[in-house]
Amino acid sequence: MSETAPPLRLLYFAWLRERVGVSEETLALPEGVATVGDLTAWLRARGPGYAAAFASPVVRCAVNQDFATAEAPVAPGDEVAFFPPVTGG
Amino acid sequence: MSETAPPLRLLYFAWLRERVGVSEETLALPEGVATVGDLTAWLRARGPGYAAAFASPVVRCAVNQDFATAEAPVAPGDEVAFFPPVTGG
Amino acid sequence: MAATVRVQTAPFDIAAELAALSAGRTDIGGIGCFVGNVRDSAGGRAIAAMTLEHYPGMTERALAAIAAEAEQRWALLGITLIHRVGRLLPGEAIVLVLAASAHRQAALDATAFLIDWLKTRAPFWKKETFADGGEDWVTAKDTDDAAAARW
Amino acid sequence: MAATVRVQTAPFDIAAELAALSAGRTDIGGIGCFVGNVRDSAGGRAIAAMTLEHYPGMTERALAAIAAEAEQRWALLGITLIHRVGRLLPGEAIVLVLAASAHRQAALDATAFLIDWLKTRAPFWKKETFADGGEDWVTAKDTDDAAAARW
Repeated sequence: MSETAPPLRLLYFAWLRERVGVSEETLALPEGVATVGDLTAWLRARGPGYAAAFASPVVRCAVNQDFATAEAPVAPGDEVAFFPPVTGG
Repeated sequence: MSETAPPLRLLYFAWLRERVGVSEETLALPEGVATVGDLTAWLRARGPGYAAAFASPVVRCAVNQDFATAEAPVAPGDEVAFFPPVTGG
Repeated sequence: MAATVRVQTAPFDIAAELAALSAGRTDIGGIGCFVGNVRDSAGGRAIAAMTLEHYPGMTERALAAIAAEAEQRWALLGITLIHRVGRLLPGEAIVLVLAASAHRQAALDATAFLIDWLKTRAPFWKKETFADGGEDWVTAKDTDDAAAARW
Repeated sequence: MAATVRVQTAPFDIAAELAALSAGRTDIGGIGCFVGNVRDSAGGRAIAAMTLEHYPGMTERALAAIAAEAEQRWALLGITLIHRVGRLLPGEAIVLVLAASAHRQAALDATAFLIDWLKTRAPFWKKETFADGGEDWVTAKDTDDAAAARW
């Protein structure tokens, strides 16, 4: 991974935002993270707020504003959002 | 049938009204008429406009503002309406 | 639950009817609505106007009976049925159905039920005046009977 | 067909949206409509307010995708999807769905489809503030998933 690669943009919504403590952050794609599942595991180990947020099995994800599964690839420059199941309407 | 019995009130709608030529008329319940089917047969023999109106197999009827079949009874004082299948909405 | 049932020649005001249905209420979760309009053609023939005739007295009874049937079938918090009569032009609204409920599925199902039954059980008749000067009574559709029979 | 898709904090004007959808058109036979309101209680607990959060950017994309899917499935002449965000009180309208078609069945089916998919595929989240001061995020319902999966 080049050091000039664009960062990831991470977004958190609803109770994930409240548990993580921020609505948005940017970071370089961590070593060894290639998928949404990898990223989730990496974030979970980052601190108690993240651990609490990602402890729930219902956490949903979108990569570049499309719903994505744990297997979806994550690359530098991506916008990755985590949130609970949606409850609009 | 007593001569002081109240008359039938007959109503015609849509193309039945146009064929019969009137929208409404009153008449004494004819001899031998006990049902909607009897009344229809009696009216059909009343003139060419009536014959044309009641020639159609789709003619519908309401007695006292409730949908009624050919077997429904007709009595002095009833309001009997004839019309095509409804097409509102 | 009070149903509002009306036959009128004047246009209806949908916003006013929605407001009347939900005024002061905080128990309504969803309102289903259907507006029927006069179309500009029928069977490929251009339409200049539509004239609606009805059976005064029986119409109101029939609409009230249809509303009562919907109340039996769904947990509703309000129903509005308004049907216009007289001469209408293409683009004008003919009929308005509103059904309010705590839950959306009941509101949507009741709305579909009300318009399906209204089309087959209320004494209205439409006459089309064509752009070429001809006119004819609209014939009842088998598809309307089938739609009403679903419920 | 152009779909109107909007996320806003302000109330919407249903009459204006209906007028915009059908302005100058004489080919529309029916317009299906659904209005979702904030209810005053949830699970027997009184609600003081509802706060809606969304994912700006993705929301508009998701609503446009849902509208496009409806256009694929039915012959529609217009779609309007408006969803409010921010703090709303019981009795206030949250969401408006309009679907216009030449025929009523398409309009009604598309309306039900649009609200079902909107509830499960658009990134909105509701937080309830209870009259007793507590607050909690609304949990997604299995019945909403089942309703969306029908289509």
